[in-house]
Amino acid sequence: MTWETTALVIAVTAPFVTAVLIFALGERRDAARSGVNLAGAALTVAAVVTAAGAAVAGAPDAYPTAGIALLDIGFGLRADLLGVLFAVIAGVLWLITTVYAIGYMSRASDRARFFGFFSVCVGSAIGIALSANLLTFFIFYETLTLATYPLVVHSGTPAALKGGRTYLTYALPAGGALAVGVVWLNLLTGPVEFAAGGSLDPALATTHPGSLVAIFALLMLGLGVKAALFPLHGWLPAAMVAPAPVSALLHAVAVVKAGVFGIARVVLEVYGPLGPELGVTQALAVVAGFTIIFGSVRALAQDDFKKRLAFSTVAQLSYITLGVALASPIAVAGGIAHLAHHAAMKITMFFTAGAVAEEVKAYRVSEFDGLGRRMPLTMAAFSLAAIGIVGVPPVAGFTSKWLLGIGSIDAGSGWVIAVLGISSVLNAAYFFPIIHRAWFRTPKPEWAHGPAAGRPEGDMRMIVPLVITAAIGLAMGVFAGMDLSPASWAQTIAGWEFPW
Amino acid sequence: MSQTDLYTLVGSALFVIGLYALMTRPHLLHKVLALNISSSGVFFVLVGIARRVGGPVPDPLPHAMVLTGIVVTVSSTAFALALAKRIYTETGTAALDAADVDVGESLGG
Amino acid sequence: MAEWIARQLPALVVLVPFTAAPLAYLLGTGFGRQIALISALLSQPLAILLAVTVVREGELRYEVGGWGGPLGIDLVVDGFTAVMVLVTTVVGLFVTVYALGYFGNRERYRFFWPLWLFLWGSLHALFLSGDIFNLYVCLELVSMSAVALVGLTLRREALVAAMRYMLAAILGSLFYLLGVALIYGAFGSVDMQTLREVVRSDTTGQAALALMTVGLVLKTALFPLHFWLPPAHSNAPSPVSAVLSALVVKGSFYILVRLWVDVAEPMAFPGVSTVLGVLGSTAIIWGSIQAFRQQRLKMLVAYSTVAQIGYLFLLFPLVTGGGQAAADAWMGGIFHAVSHALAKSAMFLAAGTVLARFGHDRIDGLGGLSRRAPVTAMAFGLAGVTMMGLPPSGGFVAKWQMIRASIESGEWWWAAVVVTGGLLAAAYVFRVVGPFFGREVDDLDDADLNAGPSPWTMESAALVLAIGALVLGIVGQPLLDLIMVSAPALVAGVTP
Amino acid sequence: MGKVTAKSPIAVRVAALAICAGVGALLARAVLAIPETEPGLAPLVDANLAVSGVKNAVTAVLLNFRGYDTLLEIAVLVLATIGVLSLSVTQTGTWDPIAAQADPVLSALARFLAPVMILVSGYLLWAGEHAPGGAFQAGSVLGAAGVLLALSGYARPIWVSRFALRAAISVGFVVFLATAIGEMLAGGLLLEYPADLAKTLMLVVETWLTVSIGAILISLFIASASPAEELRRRSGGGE
Repeated sequence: MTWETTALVIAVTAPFVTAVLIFALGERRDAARSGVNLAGAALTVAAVVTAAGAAVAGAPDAYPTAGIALLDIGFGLRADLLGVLFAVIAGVLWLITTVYAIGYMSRASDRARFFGFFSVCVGSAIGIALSANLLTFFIFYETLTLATYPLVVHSGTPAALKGGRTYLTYALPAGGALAVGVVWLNLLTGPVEFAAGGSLDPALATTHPGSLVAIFALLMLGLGVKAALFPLHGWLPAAMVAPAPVSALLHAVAVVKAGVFGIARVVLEVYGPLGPELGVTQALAVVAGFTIIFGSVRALAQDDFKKRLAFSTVAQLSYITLGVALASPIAVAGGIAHLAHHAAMKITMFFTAGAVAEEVKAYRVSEFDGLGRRMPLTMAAFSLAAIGIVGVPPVAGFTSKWLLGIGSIDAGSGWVIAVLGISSVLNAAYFFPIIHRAWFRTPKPEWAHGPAAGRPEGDMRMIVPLVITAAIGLAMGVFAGMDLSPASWAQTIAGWEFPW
Repeated sequence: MSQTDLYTLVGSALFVIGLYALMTRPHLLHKVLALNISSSGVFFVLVGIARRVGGPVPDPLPHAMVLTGIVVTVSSTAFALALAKRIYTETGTAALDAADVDVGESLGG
Repeated sequence: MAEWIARQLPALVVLVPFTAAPLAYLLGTGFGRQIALISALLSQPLAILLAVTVVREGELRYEVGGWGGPLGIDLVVDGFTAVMVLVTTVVGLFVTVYALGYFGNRERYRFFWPLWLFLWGSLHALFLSGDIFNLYVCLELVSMSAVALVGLTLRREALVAAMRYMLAAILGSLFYLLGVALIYGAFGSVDMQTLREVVRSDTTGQAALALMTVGLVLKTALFPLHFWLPPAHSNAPSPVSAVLSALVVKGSFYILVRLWVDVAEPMAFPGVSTVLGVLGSTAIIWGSIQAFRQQRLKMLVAYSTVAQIGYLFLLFPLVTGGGQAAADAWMGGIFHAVSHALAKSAMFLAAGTVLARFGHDRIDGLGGLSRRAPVTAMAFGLAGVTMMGLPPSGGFVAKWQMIRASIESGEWWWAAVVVTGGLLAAAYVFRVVGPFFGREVDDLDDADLNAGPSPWTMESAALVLAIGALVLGIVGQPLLDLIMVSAPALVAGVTP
Repeated sequence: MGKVTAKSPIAVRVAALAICAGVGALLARAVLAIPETEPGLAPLVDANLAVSGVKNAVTAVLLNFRGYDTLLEIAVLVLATIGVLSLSVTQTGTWDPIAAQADPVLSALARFLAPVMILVSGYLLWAGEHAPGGAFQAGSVLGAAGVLLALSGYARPIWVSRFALRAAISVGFVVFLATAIGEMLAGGLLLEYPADLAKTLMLVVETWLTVSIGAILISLFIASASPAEELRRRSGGGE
């Protein structure tokens, strides 16, 4: 086994091993657990980065791979460019979130269970990123579904259990649809490996067009739930009962992006040119476009801060889906770049929600008046992220939207420009009032003079991570032109994806 | 009608009679007896089959099977009876369902 | 020595538990425990060796008495046999370890050890037997030891459940024996290998097969003949429940598969396999709905067995057509039997721990279990993943193969049943597991203040089995390969 | 004491009748279709009888050709006994002599019959080699003798200890197993009797089986008996 392959295997297994150790350590050994967790996360990041380095060096046809025999497809891992991009995002943000979560959960109960399942989720997300074929992808995808459940219901309140039920009601039938789709596709074509430019035999478009369309529909049904495509998005706002680190890493990054990442794999690396030929990607683009507008409008009406963020996520995820569906290298680059950009910005916002809720017990937007005085760093980071999502340069969101816009013209889908425009206005309409309230409204009397003298504005284990993620978001935008920035990485990937 | 036919038909009839009693008789003792009748039916069929060899000496294999079957049946009958008796001791009745016990008499014994 | 073991391997697999059983009875309680553990440990290498040998050398045939079929009785080991012996041995080991903690040294339960060893040996004998009359004796051994184990607590409900089980089991055996008699009458042999050549689809042959099928279906508790299973499986002591649901019902299923797919394949009529498939599908739906409606945990798990048995019967319609679909259905059905065995025993053992520690198993009273008994809650939850058939569990691989087979054979409705069944399983599993994460309820007070936490052996036995079922979906390929070793012609795609 | 109804509801009976009619018709058709002459395995048994170690074909099948069936069948018997013991109130199988009404006539009869029965049992055991008979017949007579003794109050001394009971019940199966394993150790297969020793070994096995079967039958009888105090209670407490 080469060094790169070892790194690939470690990247996927380290979080699971971490989880087992956390469960084994039990509830009371907090220090040991935190140590194991941080060490596991750091090891994962190191492994992912190593694998990523190998992927960059080996592209497009010397990626590190590993696997064992299973069914006729095999359980296979591969570090390709698209995969390691997602894996790096998940790994790095996990490390940061762990620090945040140790602070956030310091007074909560059932910490072993929480951190254990959290690690399983991250491991599944990285597994999803590094899956070499559809079977392996599906295995990690469903593991993620299950491992998320205990986190959604973590508080154990009736509301949490209800949110958990809602989540499963969406996620499990979706898994069933995905399973049938995957089996059927494997039968039709033989083992479905992911390959840049699509792995399906082009002849199938003429011999089995009906089956291919039906399979695509089944796959999108399965992946669309996690990607929160309308009308499969309903679980995401309901899942906001989860603790903040869960909302931040899982419901802004790992889980939901597993869905869009899967869509990207299927559209780009399975169907490839067959997608536009069969007309299925066009349909997907329309659904994504509608979801963007729909999510943004719903976000406007939410007073609950986390719910507003959740609906914003619904809309933003569809940017990625839309970019992938547009069948233009530039749009695809925009979509994939947004995968990274949105991750950094939205995690910052959810970190904010958690920090604010813990520190000043504010949960609703209407309670945010003058919060900028009380928690200046936090709200500054939030404002930066919000501006980025709206698409104001130079923060990251601008770059991806820019690429999406150009890509849509390139793909001959001018209507997308209108969607992007309307959505940006709506984004501004639901985020700027928060910024306005935080900085320009009169604060509550006890907030007027900032944090108590000599005390920080909150638990620094929570503040520092959100400042870092905001900075990452900014950096991704400012340095978008540099070689290994997500934007240029995405463009490289998009280049490979379109040999046709 | 050959000897084989006679035995196998009688055996079949016994099997069915036992089956009917098993299904309709609520009393556990009746049920156990019903199964015994059914198993006798099966043994009859086997004995009948053993006669088909043609010669004066019947086929030893079905006979051996019957002997084995009898021991197995005796064992399971003994066990079933012990079970029925224990149920009677514990519940005061020898039926599976309380519905099969005549109303008017106390269940407690 | 090694050569001797290799030669005598099939006999040794049967003899180890059968020798241990009378010794455990003879030497009494204290020794019974140790003998059971020794037998369980000795069986492990033998079962593994058996599987390895089959993979290396193909079908093994051991002529008991040196006569060989059809005069004598052969022990036959192909991939299917080896897999069933392996899963019996593994589940058996952990059930034994669990039972050591569960029954302790209590004199009242001294009969558990010999009865359990007899049951274990009988299962091995059943899986290895190549003779349909010998299988009748094995069936009776399995049933009687199982019934005796159900009644072990001497509680009223358990005794009545045992009686119901006993009557159904004897009747099933008699139907089977009558079929054997007719087979011998018509074809002059009870040796499976000989029968494979001579069996014809004539009046007697069809009637014989019909009778045997009814008897075995009754013993396997396929809907609508499942009436005896839920009370027996839920009222038995939990280690026994685990064995019953995990292994015993699969014994009669095993014979059914042997008969239909292997021996009497020439007379396979599609009508019957469709009926079995439809009954299986009904069992999946009906059993799952009933499971969801139960108030007691062990009843829920027992009805889950009724449902999961249904999947096994989808094998029949799916193999009928032969070809790749048959091979996939074969692998899927047997793999399901294996993963269900691991997961279901884990569930019953976990339920037993709950019952032993908190004195009840009302589902409403299990809120907050993941805090009070995290290992047990985890074991139950992980086993639930297999019930739902989600990856990475073994249940997933089984369902994958079944869905494959149904798409391949063009009978997509079986796939619909498989998926629906998974979702229904999710409903009943999460009905239990959901509240584990909820607020603690007062009902979770230790029943006996001196009881304290359960012995770690009990909790970890359940967890290990559940983890085994879970990772089977990733590391299960060797098992799938083993299942296909010397598979019946219909399944292996070879025309004789 | 609840009395069990004699019959099921009419609907159950009609359904049962329908099922039985169906099964009966199927069976009748099937048995009549059995070929008139089908030698089965009889020729094969005949051909190998000479090397089986016994002269009686049924015994040869039971003990040699299909000895494995018989081994498992003994297991059934031992198993059932353990099962019955696990259900008996005393769970030991020891006889409570107070329960036995010491009837002088019965007692005298037993004293006369028991030795004869034991003798008959021995004969049956020995005869099994060449004529109908064998361990089961012998064991049954032995068991009957034991039951008779038990009923007449003599059984008590037989079961000097629980271990003796357990030993008597399991000795046949254990010896059978030991023989089978011994044959394997000697280089043969399971239950493969060396031709020269076949007769001796089978006789040893049969003898111990007779003892066990007798003991088992007695235990089955005794274990099911109600304990003395329950008998007294039921008969109204009077003695």
